[in-house]
Amino acid sequence: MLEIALVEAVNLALARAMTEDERVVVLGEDVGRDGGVFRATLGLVDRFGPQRVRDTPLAEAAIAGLSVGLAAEGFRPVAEIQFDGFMFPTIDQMVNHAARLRTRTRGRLTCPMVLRAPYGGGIHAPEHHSDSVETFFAHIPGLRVVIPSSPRRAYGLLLAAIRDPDPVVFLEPKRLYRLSRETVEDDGAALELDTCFMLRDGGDVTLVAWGAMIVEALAAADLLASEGIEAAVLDVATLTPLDATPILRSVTTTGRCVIAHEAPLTGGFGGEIAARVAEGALLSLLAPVRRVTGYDCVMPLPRLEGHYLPGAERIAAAAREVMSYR
Amino acid sequence: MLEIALVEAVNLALARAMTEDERVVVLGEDVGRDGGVFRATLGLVDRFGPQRVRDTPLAEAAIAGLSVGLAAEGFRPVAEIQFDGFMFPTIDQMVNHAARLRTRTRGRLTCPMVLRAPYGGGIHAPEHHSDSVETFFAHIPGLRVVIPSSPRRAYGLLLAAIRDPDPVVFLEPKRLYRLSRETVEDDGAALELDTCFMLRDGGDVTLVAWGAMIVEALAAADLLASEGIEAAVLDVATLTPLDATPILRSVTTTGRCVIAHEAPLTGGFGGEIAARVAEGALLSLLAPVRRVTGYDCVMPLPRLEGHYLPGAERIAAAAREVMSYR
Amino acid sequence: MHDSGASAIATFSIPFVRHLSVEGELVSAPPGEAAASETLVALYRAMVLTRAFDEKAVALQRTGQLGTYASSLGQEAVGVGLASIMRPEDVLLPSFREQGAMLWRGVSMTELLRYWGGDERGSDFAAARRDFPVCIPVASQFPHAVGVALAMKMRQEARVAVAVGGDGATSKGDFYEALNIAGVWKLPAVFVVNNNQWAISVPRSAQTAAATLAQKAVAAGVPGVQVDGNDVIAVRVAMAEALERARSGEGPSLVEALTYRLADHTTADDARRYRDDGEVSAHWKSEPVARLRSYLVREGVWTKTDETEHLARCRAEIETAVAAYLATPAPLPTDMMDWLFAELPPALAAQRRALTAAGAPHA
Amino acid sequence: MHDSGASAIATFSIPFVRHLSVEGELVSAPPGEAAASETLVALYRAMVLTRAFDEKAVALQRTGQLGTYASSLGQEAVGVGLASIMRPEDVLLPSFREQGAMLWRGVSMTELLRYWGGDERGSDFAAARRDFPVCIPVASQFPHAVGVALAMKMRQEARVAVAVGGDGATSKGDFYEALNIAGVWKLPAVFVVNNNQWAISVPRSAQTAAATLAQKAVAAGVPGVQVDGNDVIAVRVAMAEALERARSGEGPSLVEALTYRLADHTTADDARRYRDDGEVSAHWKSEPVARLRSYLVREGVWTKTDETEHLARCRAEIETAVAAYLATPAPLPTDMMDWLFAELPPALAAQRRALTAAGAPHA
Ligand SMILES: Cc1ncc(C[n+]2csc(CCOP(=O)(O)OP(=O)(O)O)c2C)c(N)n1
Ligand SMILES: Cc1ncc(C[n+]2csc(CCOP(=O)(O)OP(=O)(O)O)c2C)c(N)n1
Ligand SMILES: [Mg+2]
Ligand SMILES: [Mg+2]
Repeated sequence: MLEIALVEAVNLALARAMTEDERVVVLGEDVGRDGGVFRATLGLVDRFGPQRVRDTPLAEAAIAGLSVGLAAEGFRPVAEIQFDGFMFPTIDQMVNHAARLRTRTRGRLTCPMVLRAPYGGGIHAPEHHSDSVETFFAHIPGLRVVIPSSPRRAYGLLLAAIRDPDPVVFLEPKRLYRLSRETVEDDGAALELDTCFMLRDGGDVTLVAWGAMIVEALAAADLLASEGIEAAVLDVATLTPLDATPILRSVTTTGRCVIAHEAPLTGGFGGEIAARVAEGALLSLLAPVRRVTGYDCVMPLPRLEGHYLPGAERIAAAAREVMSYR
Repeated sequence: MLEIALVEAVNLALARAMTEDERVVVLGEDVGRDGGVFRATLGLVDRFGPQRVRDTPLAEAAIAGLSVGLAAEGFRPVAEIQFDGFMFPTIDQMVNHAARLRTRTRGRLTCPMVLRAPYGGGIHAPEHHSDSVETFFAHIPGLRVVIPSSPRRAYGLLLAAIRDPDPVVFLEPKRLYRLSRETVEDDGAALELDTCFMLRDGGDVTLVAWGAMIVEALAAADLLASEGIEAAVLDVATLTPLDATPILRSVTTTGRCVIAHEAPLTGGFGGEIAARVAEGALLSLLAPVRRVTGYDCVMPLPRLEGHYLPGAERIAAAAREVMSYR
Repeated sequence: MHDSGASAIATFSIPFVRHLSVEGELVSAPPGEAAASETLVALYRAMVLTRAFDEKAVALQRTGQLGTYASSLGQEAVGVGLASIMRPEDVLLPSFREQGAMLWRGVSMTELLRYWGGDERGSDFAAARRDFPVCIPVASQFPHAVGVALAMKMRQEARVAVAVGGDGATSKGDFYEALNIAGVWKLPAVFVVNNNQWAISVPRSAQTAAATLAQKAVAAGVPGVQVDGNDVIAVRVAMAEALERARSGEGPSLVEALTYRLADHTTADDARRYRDDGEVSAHWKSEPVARLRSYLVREGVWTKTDETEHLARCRAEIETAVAAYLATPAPLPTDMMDWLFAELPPALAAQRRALTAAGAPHA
Repeated sequence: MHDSGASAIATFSIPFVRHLSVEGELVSAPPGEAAASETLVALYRAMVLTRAFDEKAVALQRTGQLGTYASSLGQEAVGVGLASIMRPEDVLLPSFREQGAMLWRGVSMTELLRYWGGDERGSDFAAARRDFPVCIPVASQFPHAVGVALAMKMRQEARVAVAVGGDGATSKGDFYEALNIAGVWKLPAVFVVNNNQWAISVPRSAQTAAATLAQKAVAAGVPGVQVDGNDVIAVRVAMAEALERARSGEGPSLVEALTYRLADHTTADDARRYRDDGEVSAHWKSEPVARLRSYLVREGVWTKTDETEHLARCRAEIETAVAAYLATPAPLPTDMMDWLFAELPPALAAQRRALTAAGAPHA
């Protein structure tokens, strides 16, 4: 039992996966000697050697593409993209190949790969280092998009992602990498994919979020509780395939839903969740579904970042607002 | 006045734009002598010469990237990507540069470029030639995503896109390229961007769509009319920035909303529209918001394509279903 | 007095390989068994079959029985040549114009027709189970080859990944990124460029200022060779060397096969819009099938009777394959969902049900 | 008897340029005015300023007054050398480590600090209005240079687009796609590689099997040259030739400048994790500032007093710039929306209003 931070939980899961399955190969820019720029792969090259822990040349499209080949030939590549803003060159391979290989060959070739990356804002990083890119991948059928929001979920979900027989994009909220520590048991137990986690129950309003926004949603729930409003907090965790049932169940009880994400509003995954609610729980809704998100603008540089990122206060304000509907 | 098909309207608008503005440059694979694989650029190289109508080497990322440079230096590139499935390598340049150049330099450099591409299914094309990719671009602040659904709108919106001082992704529903003809006046009149078009008024249910789905939505409206259901049909046209007001206005009247798109359901732009409705017109809603979309699977090859694509009948069925709520 | 301060720090040279002249004469004897009669006859048979199959596929498309199709007319020596020297356990990563190679590797004509007829089941090869399917997004197969070759190297297998693309494909970043990584990791891979001089309407000269495509290997620090791609012996010789290098741990190489696309780009194309008939007829003089036949006939190992019999056999095989193709039962709409993931996630069950209920397709 | 059937069809050679030895002696006289004393003194001054600025920026970061910063320590001759021979009307497309070039081009230290301090206004250069801003996504500036150069060519201007990236950048498809297009279109562009031997923790040897990065030009059919990047004269000479080629319509070229990253990758990096101190100290022996100073002192055009005075002047200028930077008023939250489009679309007005109302930032 270890008190560890999220990034250490990632490291622990990687080490566990590499220990239990020889087919697991870690690759990416600076994942070897350097241990990754956030140290997610720290020490792996010493334990598992440079064959299985590979520094790649600087070429994101090829990192994704070669992972497809490696996976098709029976390995389990876990590729790291150094930052969110550099994931875009991987999209072509992820859409056109990784997500389709099983479908295209009717199961003859498959693609059990994981594409990991730190994502999101809040650490005052340079330009192109703070983007929330989950929606781009969440619109690709055949992929899973999984986002942990605590050390324990990082450990359990990453193990599940690596063991999954299909491709997974695993986005790690970099603001949470070292924000807090939690006891994580290195027991090799995976968490379930394709399901939301109810982090807090509450009958007045349903707060839905993922990644770093979970911390804000939980803080908002605390704020609201002090005002007598009981908020449920749901961590979507697996964005796609999306199991909306727990969300709908909660909204059916509360009649009120606030969704929070860092990515810009328009076309963001919050729209999908709001739509599911508008389709599946409309008759229970007592108030409009509210989204608290990044603005529809370019992720600003650090001086304005704080104005861009949704925080607990904005989430709580939206919750109060939906509570005002009777 | 000419009776022309959508692809000819694209050609007409390109020729008009090139005539009236020397800075307009057309480029892409096979846009020159060949006139584009769909003939959208037919004859342009003869009229405007190979300097302004350029066949590029086969490199989509660079086509987008060099367009950024060309635009920053004062030209108005109109780049063609040959098919939807080959747009993915452009996303990096579109997100990280095209959409951001003005923001990044506080207006010192700008990016008045258009990235055109035929998109969507329905013509029994080979693999990777039938994808609906609009949502990937509709989640990029700083870009406009514009989709015409008739020859006249193709002409007017493309002119507007080319004249716009900011980057536009212009997606042409290839199934409509030659589906029907319409009188188009080559008067250089642009249509307004950033607004929906109400194609048919109706007080019972609001059908929202874009691109090739407009044809299906209009056909569904005909079907419904014969059953005594009056459907409004809205063509979103400019997906982003999204002006939801006309949609909300209509839904406020009808209380019922059905959204149709070809792209897969999850993370599709229909979710955004449903979310807007659930946020902005909730209290008027008499029935759940329904989405009629492609399935959450890989766009199938032609033998199954017909089962994948939403058609008028599926849209009408959804409309009937929402009408069943009182 | 001044000087440029410059001295040469590195030099490179690109070899060109040809054994069979345009007239079908052996201009230089190839090493080993590369020109053994039985081998050449087998290659010839495969090239003729490929050509006949292409012809049939185009005819099927013209009569509405097949989707868009990319003939390999004139480039048969590339596909057949490269595949014929691979081992079964090697992996082929083709583009969309390598039916010659795929057929040799054991993909069936029926499978190819299914694929081009718009049916994913066509890529569920009964043989060549580890080969990659047709790859439409140009050059995107090259990074896959890097991964496949890395798998082979990590398992210390004597296998090779062979990826094939066109001249146009060499302009894409994917091609270069992949070759560069294969080079620095010394992977057992061979990158083959079927340089048929055209990428749809864009001629080779408009694709790059490089004098040869083989020299693109220099950027990755790996060997590059240009061969006469209409000389199946040269293709085999260069491939044999590249495969041997790869298999013995010396790393990847690039083989550029100079050939010519005698047909339209695909059945959706009309090449007369952008290139002279004259250019095409000139290239008919150096096409690979007649060239090899001249040689075999001159060598006395192939006769008119052989030709007639073989053509008849090809036609019969093709008809059988076409019949099987046309008799393929319709795929199920639910197949769309059933091959998406190893197991259908419960979240998608409702969509699958909708497909079962949907009835007649829309289009 | 057999032979390989091979003959060389193309040969290439990569020149290496150096004028100033590691000890600061002129080993070969450069052409024209490249070694004129006034020029070299100006270059030296700029290199020293760049180094002093980098040092200050790192100090500001360490004290929480600046964001992550990428020092160019040891690579000053590359940025200063290349910029000093460009014309004002040329366009520079830098990476994130070319402050030497940017400062020479007229970008102010205050602007650079604003940018690295997390403020977009830092890229609204008062001078060098057409130069591109810092480019973080590695190699993505090269395609821009192609577009900029195409614009210049279409307008028949005698201008050149100069894009700079690192050794790591040469592994990206963007780099290659762009160079290839520039080559086939004969565009007025120069691609410069600041080969500082490391891409964060990945050494040059793990980036590519190519013996030189200059030879990557061969893939695009354009000239490539390797220069001693710690010899500012060599950088200028090679750049002069490349710019002249470009300006006279002969097309692009690639200049690889061999240098060394003496500092950490950025202030967020700790290079001792992955490279030997010994390697670093060895490279201190060939660093460009001391080298040029040795030469200038030996030539009698630079004295201890000059040095002292210049350093003092640099420090004063830097302090003024830092003061201006620190005094920069906070940006407005609404700036996020106001620079997105030429005009704010009405659909976004509500979001802008929300920003006005939002009050204190979250983080
Ligand atoms: C990435 C990508 N862009 C565009 C296309 C459309 N396209 C199909 S084949 C082709 C030309 C390919 O030329 P080449 O690589 O020389 O192969 P060939 O067709 O001559 O065999 C193009 C542009 C594609 N399939 N993929
Ligand atoms: C596309 C992309 N991938 C990854 C990164 C993260 N990153 C920043 S600098 C760098 C190394 C760059 O090496 P090089 O090109 O040699 O330039 P240098 O830093 O040495 O100047 C990396 C991997 C990035 N900025 N862009
Ligand atoms: Mg070709
Ligand atoms: Mg470097």
